[in-house]
Amino acid sequence: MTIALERPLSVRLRRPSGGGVAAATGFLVLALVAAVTPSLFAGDPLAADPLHVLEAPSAAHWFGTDQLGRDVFGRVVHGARHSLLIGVVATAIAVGIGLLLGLLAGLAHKYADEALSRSFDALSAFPLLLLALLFVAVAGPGTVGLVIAIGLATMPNYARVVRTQTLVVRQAGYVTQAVAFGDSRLRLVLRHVLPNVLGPVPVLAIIGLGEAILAAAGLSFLGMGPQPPSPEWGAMLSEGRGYLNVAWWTTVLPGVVVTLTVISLTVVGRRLQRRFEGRSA
Amino acid sequence: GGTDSAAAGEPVSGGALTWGIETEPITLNPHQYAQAKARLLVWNNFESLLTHDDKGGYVPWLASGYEASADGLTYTVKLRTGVTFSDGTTFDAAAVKANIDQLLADGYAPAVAAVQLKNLKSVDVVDASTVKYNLTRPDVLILDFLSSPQGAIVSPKSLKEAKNLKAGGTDLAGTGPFVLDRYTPGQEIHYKKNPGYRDRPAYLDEVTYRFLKESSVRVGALTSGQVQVIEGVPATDQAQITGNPSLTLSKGLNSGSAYSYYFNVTHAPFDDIKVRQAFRDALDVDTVLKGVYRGTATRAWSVIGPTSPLYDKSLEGTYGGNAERANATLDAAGWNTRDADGYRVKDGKRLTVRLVQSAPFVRDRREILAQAVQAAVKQSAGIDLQVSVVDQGTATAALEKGEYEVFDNSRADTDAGAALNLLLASNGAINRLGVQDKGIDGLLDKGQAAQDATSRAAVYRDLQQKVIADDSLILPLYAPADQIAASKKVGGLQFEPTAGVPGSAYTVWLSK
Amino acid sequence: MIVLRRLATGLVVLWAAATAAYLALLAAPGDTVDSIIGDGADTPLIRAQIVREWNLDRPAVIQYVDYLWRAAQGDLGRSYLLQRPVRDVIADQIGPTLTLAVTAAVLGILLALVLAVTTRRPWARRVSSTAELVLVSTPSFLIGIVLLSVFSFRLGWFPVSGDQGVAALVLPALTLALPVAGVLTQVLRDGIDRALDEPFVVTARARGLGERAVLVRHALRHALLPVITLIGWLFGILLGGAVIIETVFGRPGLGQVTLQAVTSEDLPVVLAVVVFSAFVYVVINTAADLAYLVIDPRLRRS
Amino acid sequence: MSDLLVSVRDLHVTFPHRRGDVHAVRGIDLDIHRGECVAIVGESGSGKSVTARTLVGLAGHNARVRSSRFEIDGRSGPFDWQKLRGGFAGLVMQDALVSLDPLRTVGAEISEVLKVHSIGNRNDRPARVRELLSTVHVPEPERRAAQYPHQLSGGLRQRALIASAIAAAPPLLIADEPTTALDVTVQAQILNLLAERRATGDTLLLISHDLAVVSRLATRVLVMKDGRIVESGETSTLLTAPTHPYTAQLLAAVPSAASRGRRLSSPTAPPLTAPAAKSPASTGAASTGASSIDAASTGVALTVAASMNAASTGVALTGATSTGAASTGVASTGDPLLSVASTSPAPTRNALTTAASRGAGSAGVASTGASSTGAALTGAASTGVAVAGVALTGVASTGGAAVAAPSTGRASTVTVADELAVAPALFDSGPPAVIVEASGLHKRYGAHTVVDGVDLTIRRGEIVGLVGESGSGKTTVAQLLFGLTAPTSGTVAFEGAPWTGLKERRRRPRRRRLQLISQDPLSGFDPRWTVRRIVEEALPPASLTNGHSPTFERAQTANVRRRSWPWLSEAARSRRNEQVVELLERVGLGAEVLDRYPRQLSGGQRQRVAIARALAPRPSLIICDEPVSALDVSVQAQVLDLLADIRAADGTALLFISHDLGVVHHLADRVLVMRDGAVVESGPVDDVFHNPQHEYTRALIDAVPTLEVSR
Ligand SMILES: Nc1ncnc2c1ncn2[C@@H]1O[C@H](COP(=O)(O)OP(=O)(O)OP(=O)(O)O)[C@@H](O)[C@H]1O
Ligand SMILES: Nc1ncnc2c1ncn2[C@@H]1O[C@H](COP(=O)(O)OP(=O)(O)OP(=O)(O)O)[C@@H](O)[C@H]1O
Ligand SMILES: [Mg+2]
Ligand SMILES: [Mg+2]
Repeated sequence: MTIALERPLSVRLRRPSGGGVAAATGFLVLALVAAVTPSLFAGDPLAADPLHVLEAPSAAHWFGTDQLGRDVFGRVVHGARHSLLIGVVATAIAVGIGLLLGLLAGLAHKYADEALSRSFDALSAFPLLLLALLFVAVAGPGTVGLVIAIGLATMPNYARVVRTQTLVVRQAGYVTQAVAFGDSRLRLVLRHVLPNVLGPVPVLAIIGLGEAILAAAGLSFLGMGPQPPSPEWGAMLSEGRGYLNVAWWTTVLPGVVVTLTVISLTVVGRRLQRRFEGRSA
Repeated sequence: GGTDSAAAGEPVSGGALTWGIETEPITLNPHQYAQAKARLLVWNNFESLLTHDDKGGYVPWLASGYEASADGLTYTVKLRTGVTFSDGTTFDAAAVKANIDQLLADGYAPAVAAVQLKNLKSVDVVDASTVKYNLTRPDVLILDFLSSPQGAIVSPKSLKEAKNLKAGGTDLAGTGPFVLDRYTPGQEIHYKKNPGYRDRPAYLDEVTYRFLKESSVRVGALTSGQVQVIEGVPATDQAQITGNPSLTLSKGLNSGSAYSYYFNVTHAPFDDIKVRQAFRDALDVDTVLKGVYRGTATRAWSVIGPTSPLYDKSLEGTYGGNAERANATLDAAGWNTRDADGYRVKDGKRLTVRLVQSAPFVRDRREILAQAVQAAVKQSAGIDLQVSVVDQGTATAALEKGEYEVFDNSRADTDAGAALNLLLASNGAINRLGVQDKGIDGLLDKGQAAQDATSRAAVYRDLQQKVIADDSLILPLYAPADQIAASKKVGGLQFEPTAGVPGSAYTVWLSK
Repeated sequence: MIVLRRLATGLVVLWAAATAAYLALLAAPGDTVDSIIGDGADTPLIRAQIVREWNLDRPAVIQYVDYLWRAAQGDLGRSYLLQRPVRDVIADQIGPTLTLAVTAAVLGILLALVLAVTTRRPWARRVSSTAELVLVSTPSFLIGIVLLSVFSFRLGWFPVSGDQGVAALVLPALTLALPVAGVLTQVLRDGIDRALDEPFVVTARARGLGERAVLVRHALRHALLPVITLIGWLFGILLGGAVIIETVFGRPGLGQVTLQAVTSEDLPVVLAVVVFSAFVYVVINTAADLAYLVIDPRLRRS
Repeated sequence: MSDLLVSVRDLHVTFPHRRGDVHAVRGIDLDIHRGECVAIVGESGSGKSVTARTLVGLAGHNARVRSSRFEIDGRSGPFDWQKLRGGFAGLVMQDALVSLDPLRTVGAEISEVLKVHSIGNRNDRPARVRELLSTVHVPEPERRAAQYPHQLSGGLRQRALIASAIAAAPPLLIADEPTTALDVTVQAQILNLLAERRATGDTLLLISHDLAVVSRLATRVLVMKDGRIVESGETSTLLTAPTHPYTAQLLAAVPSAASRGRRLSSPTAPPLTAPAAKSPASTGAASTGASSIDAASTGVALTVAASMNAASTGVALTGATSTGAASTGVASTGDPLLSVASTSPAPTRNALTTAASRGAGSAGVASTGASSTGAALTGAASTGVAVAGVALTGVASTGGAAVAAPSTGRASTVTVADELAVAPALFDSGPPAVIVEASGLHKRYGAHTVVDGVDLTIRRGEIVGLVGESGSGKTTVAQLLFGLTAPTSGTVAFEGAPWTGLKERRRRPRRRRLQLISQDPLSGFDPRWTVRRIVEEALPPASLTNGHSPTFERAQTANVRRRSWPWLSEAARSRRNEQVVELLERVGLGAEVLDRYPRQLSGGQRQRVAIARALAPRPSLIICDEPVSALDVSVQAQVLDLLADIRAADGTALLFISHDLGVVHHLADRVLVMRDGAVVESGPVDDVFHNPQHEYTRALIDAVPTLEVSR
C-alpha cells in the first residue's frame, strides 16, 4: 500500500503518445525476458563480495553494489521474476475471484446481490495494508501471505466492475433478443453475458498488475514480503533505505525500475483500454 | 568509558538537550524493563541500590554499603538516608521491601520472579535504613539484580496508585536526578531536572529523547542539527559522523554475552561435532564482519564479551576460519557429495541449517550479517544456511518446536554469568542449544556461588573452554557495541560502566 | 431512512471486520503466550502466570463473545505488549495520524483542483499528466525517501522527523498528498473533459459565459462526482499510506502502533485498529453519500 | 443597426481528424434579416447544427472556420463572443433534456445570463427570472425556478431553455431542433411559443429535419446536404415547387396520411399495396408477385425486374426499378428497391380493402382538400413529385406491366423471385388467422398502473399501429405481448395457444415465431458479433434448411436449438451463408456488410440488419417498438418502405409502436391510441385519424405539425 496502489481502476486517461506506448512495450518485453531468463542479463544475484560493499555505480556494476557487495543491477534483473510473479499471481487471484463473485452478484437475486456487494464493502473497509498485515500475522511474512493479501484486497475492484458490467449487459437489448430466440438462461450467460463482461477485464488486469506490483513493493518495504536474500524489488528498496545517506543507488535505482515498470504497464494498459472502448463505443 | 568531551569544555549547568534514540521503550516501569536500549532512560529517574564500577565490581548507589554472609545466603544492605522520591515520599527499608513484594506479586513481573529472584527466600526490614536479603542457596547474581533496572526502587505510593502500573509513566516516581514529566508515545519522552536531588543536581535543565527508529533519520537529524545526540550509529553511517568536524563519535562495547550463533545439538546435522567445527571453519568471521560492519565491529572469540572480567582471552585465534579444513571435516563426516546447487548432501539430504530471526528484535544489521554468513558458508563449504526473519509468534513457535539449527543471540546482562545461566544451563530459559550437560550445569552453579572474583573467573574460564573450544557449541561473532554520536557542544556523554550501553543524562552538559 | 440503513450496514461491516480479524488472528501460528513472552525469559511458571493474567485458558468462543461484549461498551481491552488500555494507546496515536491524513487529503485535493483547472492547455496538460503518471506509479516510500534526503538531510529546510509542529508535517503530508493529487487530477480532468462535452456546457457558453466560469460553475461540479466515488479509496490510501509514511519519517501515529502490534501479535491492539478502520470507513462512506446528495440534486428524493 | 443581422459568405467549417478531416460545412451563404424566420433543413449530419453554432462562435474548440465574409449585426470580426452570445443571439439547443445543467436550478441557469450580461442587480434578478418563465408559459414560475431540470418535464425544460436564451433580449434566437425529443402535443406547444416569439419581433433561425415544423414558421428555407445548401427560397415556393431533387426527395419522404400506399424513399416508384390473395382463377405457382431487386448492392451492376404475370386474371403486376434512386446515390448505400406491387380485385381481405381504398383515398383528399393532413400533399402531388407516382399507379392499375426477364441475374436472385412468387399463396388459407389475442391486460409496478385493461388482436398480415404519448405504456404492452414481463392480470394468446402464464421453458419452442425490433438496434446486437453471425444465428436450425431452398412453409420446429453447426458440411455451410446474403439483400444490404460489426454500420443499416434478423426465423409477428424514431426522414422512409414490403411479401403481421402519428397513418392498417395505460380509441387507421372519436385522439392529431405553406 503504497499510496498509489489502490489507484482506482476506473480512472481513464488521455491517449498516451505513440512513442510512449512503444517505449513502454519495449520496456515490458525486456522485463518479461528478464523475468524468464535473468541469467541473460546478469549473474548470481546472491553472490556477495564483502570487499566491494556499497560501491557507486560503475562499468562493472551498473547500479553499484549493495551492503553485501552484491551487484544491484543483477539483483534488479533477478528481482523481475519475483516482483512480476507476485504481481501476476496476486492479480490472477483478484481477477479470478472478482470475476466469479462479480458475475454472481450481477446475475443473482436482489438479496444475494446485496449480500455480496456488502461483503465487497466489508473487504474494502480494510485498507490493503491492514489486510496484508493481518495476513502476515496469520501466514508470517513471505510471498504467500503477500500474494493472497494483495489478491484479496484488490479483488473488490474487479468484482465491482464485473458486477456493474454484468448488470449493464443483462439489460442490454441483445440479451432480450436472445430471449426472443429462445435461448436458455445458461446459454444467455455463456454466450452473451460472460463474453461481454469479460471484455474489459484483461485490460483492467494489466493496469491492475501495475498496482499489485506497487502494493507488493510497499509491503515488502515494511518487511512483509519475500525474505532476504530474495532479490525482490520492494525488499531491495527496503534494505537499501538504511544506506540512503551513503549509497543512494541501492534504493533509488531499483525504485526507478519499479516506477518504470508500473508506468509501462499503465501506459500499455490504457492504450489497450482506449482500443477497447473505441471498439465498443 | 567516557567520550571525548574536550571540545565541550568544563561542565556547565542549564540548557535543554534533545537526544535521538533508536528504541521506544515498551514500558517505562523499570521493574518491567526488558530492552537494553531502554536502559539509558531508566536511570534518569530511577536508581537501584548498587551500581557497577569500571571493572565489573559493585559499588553502592542508593545503598551506602552491603555485605554478604560467609555462607553466601544472606546479604545485608545499608541504605542511604535523606533520600526522597520525586513524589515527596521517603526512601527507606520499607520502600525497598515494598518493591520486592510487588515484584513477587502474581502476574506483575513473572520473568523477574522466576529468574532473578528465584533463589530469594525473604526480605527482612532490619531497621529504617537496613534491609536483609535471605537466599535459599548461594547466589552472587543477587548483586546483579540489585544493580539492575528491575531492582530499581519505585515509590511504594506510586506503585499503589499508578493508573497503568505495568506501563509506567509520569505517575511512577523514582529517586533519580531527573523527573519524567511528559511522554508522547511514538514521539518523544521528556525529563526535567529533579531540583531536590540529594547530590549534585543534573547539569541539564531538561532533556528530550526523540524516538527515531530509522538510522538514516537519526543521522540526518544529527547532521542537520535537530538533535544534539544520537545513539545507534550503523557502521555504514559512521564515516559521515567522523568526517564532520562538528560531531564526535564514541563507542562502548556491551557487557553480557557476545553476539553468537548457538548450534542446536538436539538433532542432525549439529548433533555431530564435526559439522559444528566445519561450520566455524567455513566462516571467515573477520572478513564477513569487515564487509558488514565496515571494520567497526569487534570480533568476539568467546560467548562472554571481551569487556567482562570473566572473559577468557586465551580463546582468541584458536579456531575457525579455515575453509580447507572445513571441507575436509565435512567430507570425513559423510557430507561428501554435492547437489546441483553446489550444496553438500548426505544420504540424499542437503546440508541445510536454519536460522530463524524474530523481526521485532533484529537490530544492528544482524539480518545482513546473517546473509553474509549465508553467502560465505555456501561459497566456502557448500553449507545451506537458510535465514528467515519472522514475526515474534512464529519465531517463538519455531524455537519451541525445535525447527531451527542455529539460534542467534546476545544478552546485555551486566553480569555475563547471568546470561550464561539462561543460555547454557540444562533448564535455562533460553537454552536453545538443547545441551543437557552435567558438567556445564556444575560449572554454572559453581560460578553463581563463588563469591571471590578470581575464583569465579577461573570457573568461567573452564566453562568457556568447554563450550567454545572443546565442544564447539557456539560460534561467537562479535561483541555488541553501542555508539554515541554528538555535537561537539555536548559534554559528559558516557557509557555505563560494565554494561557498556549509553549512560543516563546525569553527567551530560551542554556548553553555551 | 437512508441514514438508518447506512447505520445498519455500517454496524454489520464493523462486526464483520472485527470478527474476520479475530478469526484471522486466532488462526495465526504460535499462541498468545508466545506473543506476550516475546524474547523474554520463558519458563513454564512464567507461562502459567501469563495464562492466568490474561484469561487465556477460557475457550476461544467465550473470549470472542467477551471481546465483542466489552467492545460494544467501548472497552477494547489491554495491550499485551504495551500493558496499557488499548483505548489509551489508540487515543494517544490517533492525533498525529489524523493530522497527517487530513492535511494530506486537503493538500492532495487542493493540488488536484488547481492542476485540473489550470492545466487545460495542451502542453501544460501533457507536462502535468506525465508528472501525474510518474507520481502514481512510484512507490510512495520512494517519494518520501527522496524528499527526505533532499529537503531535510541535504538542504535542511524541514525537520527530519517527528511531530514537531507544522514544519515537520510538510514533507510527510506532501509525500502522502502527491500520489493522491496524481490520481485525483486525472479523475478531475477526465470529469471536466466529459462535462465540457455535454450539451449544457454549450448552452452555458451560448449565454456568454467565460471559460473560467464554465469550468468552475458548471464543469467542476460534475467532475467532483467521480471524485466522491473515490473517497473510499482515498481513505484506504491515507490510512494505509500513513503506516509507510510514519515509518519513513519516523512520525508517531496509528501506523506505527499497527505495525508494532501486528509484528508482535498484540491481538487487542490489532483488533482495535481493525475496528477503528472499519468505523472510519463507514463514517467516510456515509459522508460520501451525503456529499452526493448535496452535489447532485438528482439523487435527492423529492 | 443594420437590417441584416447575419451575413455570411462562403462559410467553411472543418474538423481536423486523424483519418481525414471532417468538412462539415462546405461554403454556404447565409443572410438573416431582422424580423424574418430562416429555417435550415436537411438530413442528419448535413451540417445544420455546426452552421448554427458557428454563428455564435461555438463551432467547437477544434473547428477551423473560414469564410469570405462573416458579418454579425453589421460588423465583421474579431468579435467579443462572450458579449454576443446571449446578448446578440440566444441559442436553444438540439437536446432540451440535457441542455440544462442538471446540478443547478433552472432559476440559476436563467439568472446566470442576466448576471453575465449585467442585467439588473442581484436583488431583482429573481423577479426577472420569474417574469421570463411566465413569458414562455411556465406555470408556477416561482416554484419552477427553484427546481432542478430533472424535476421538470421535457416541455418545461425546453421552455426554461428558451427563457434563458431570450433572457438578455437578443435580437436573434437560434433554435436547433427545438422539438426533436418531445412528444407531439408538447412539440405543438413549443412551436406555438416560437411563433409567439416571432410575432413579438424576434428574428429566428430555426433548424430542423422536419419539414412540417419548418413549414409552419419559416419565411425562408435553406436545404442543406453534405455541408452545402442545395436549394433555398421562400417557404411556400420551396415546398410546393422544389427544384432540387434532394428537396423533392425530402418532401416525399415525410410519412403521413397522404403518403399511404406510396413509396416514401423513391417518389417515382409505384404505390405499395397489401399482399394480394391468390386469385382462384390463377393457375399454379406462376401467380402474382413482382420483385425488383437492386443488384447493385450485390456488386452486380444490374437492375433486375422480375415479374410473373398471370394475365388471365387481369391483374396487373408492376416491377419497376427506380433509376432515379440509383442516380441519387441511394443504390450505392445499399438501399432497398425491393418491392412487390400487385393489386388484386379480391375485396374480402381486410388489408386489401385498405389498400384498394388507398389510391382513391388520397385522390379523394386531393380533390376535396378536406383533410388538413392531406392538404399539403395535394399541392405537392399536383405540382410535382407525386405526379410520377400517381402516374405509375395509374399504369399499374390499368393493367400495364413492365416486365423484364431475369436473364442475367444470379441464381439466388432468381430464387428470391421464386419465393416471392410463392408467397402470396400462403395468405390464402381461409379467413384471416388471429396471431395475437390479448385481453384485459393489466400491469402494475408498485402502486403505479402502467397498463390498464388493454385488449388487442393482431391478425395475419396485418399492421397494427400503437400510438400514444411518452409514458402511456406502449413499450410495456409490447413487453407483455413479447412475454418479457408477466401481466398483473389478463392473458395473451399467441397463434391460438396460451402464451402468458407459461413457463419460459414451454414458451421457448415458439419464441422464434415472435420477433422484436427496437428503437435502438445497436443495443440489440451483441457488440462482439459480426452481421453475418447475427443473422446466421437467427436462421432456423440447419437440419430444417439443408434442402434445396427455403420455402415459405413455416418452420415450426425451432425447438431444435443449435447454432454453431460445427458438423455442417461445407455445402450446407455455404448454403447458410447464401441464406444470410439473401436476407440481407431483401433488406437492401449487400454482402459487404457481412463481416462488419454493428457499430460499424449507419443507423439505417443497423435497423435493416435488425429487420433481417427478425425476418430470419420467419416469424408470424414482428413487434416494432419505435423502429424509426432515431432515424432521419430519408432513412426512415427507406425503413418504412421496407417494412411495408415485408408485410406485403411475407404476410408477416406487425405491431408498430410509434409516437409519430404520421408514420402510423402512413403504414398501419389499424391503430390503437393509448393514454395512461388504457386504449382510448381503436379502429381502421383512416377512420381513427380522419374521424377521431375521443378527445385525446383529436388533441393528438391536432398537435401534429403538418406540411403547410404559411403565408
Ligand atoms: N466537434 C466536432 N468534431 C468533429 N466533427 C464534428 C464536430 N461537430 C460536428 N461534426 C461533424 O460535422 C458534421 C455535421 O454535424 P452537425 O451536427 O452540424 O449535423 P446536423 O445537420 O445538425 O445533424 P443532426 O440532424 O443529426 O443534428 C457531422 O458529420 C458531424 O459528425
Ligand atoms: N420496470 C418498471 N418499473 C416501474 N415502472 C415502469 C417500469 N417500466 C415502465 N414503467 C413505467 O410505466 C410507464 C409506461 O412506460 P412505457 O415504457 O410502457 O411507456 P411508453 O409509452 O413506451 O413511453 P415512451 O414513448 O417514452 O417509450 C412509465 O411511466 C414508466 O415509468
Ligand atoms: Mg444537429
Ligand atoms: Mg417506449
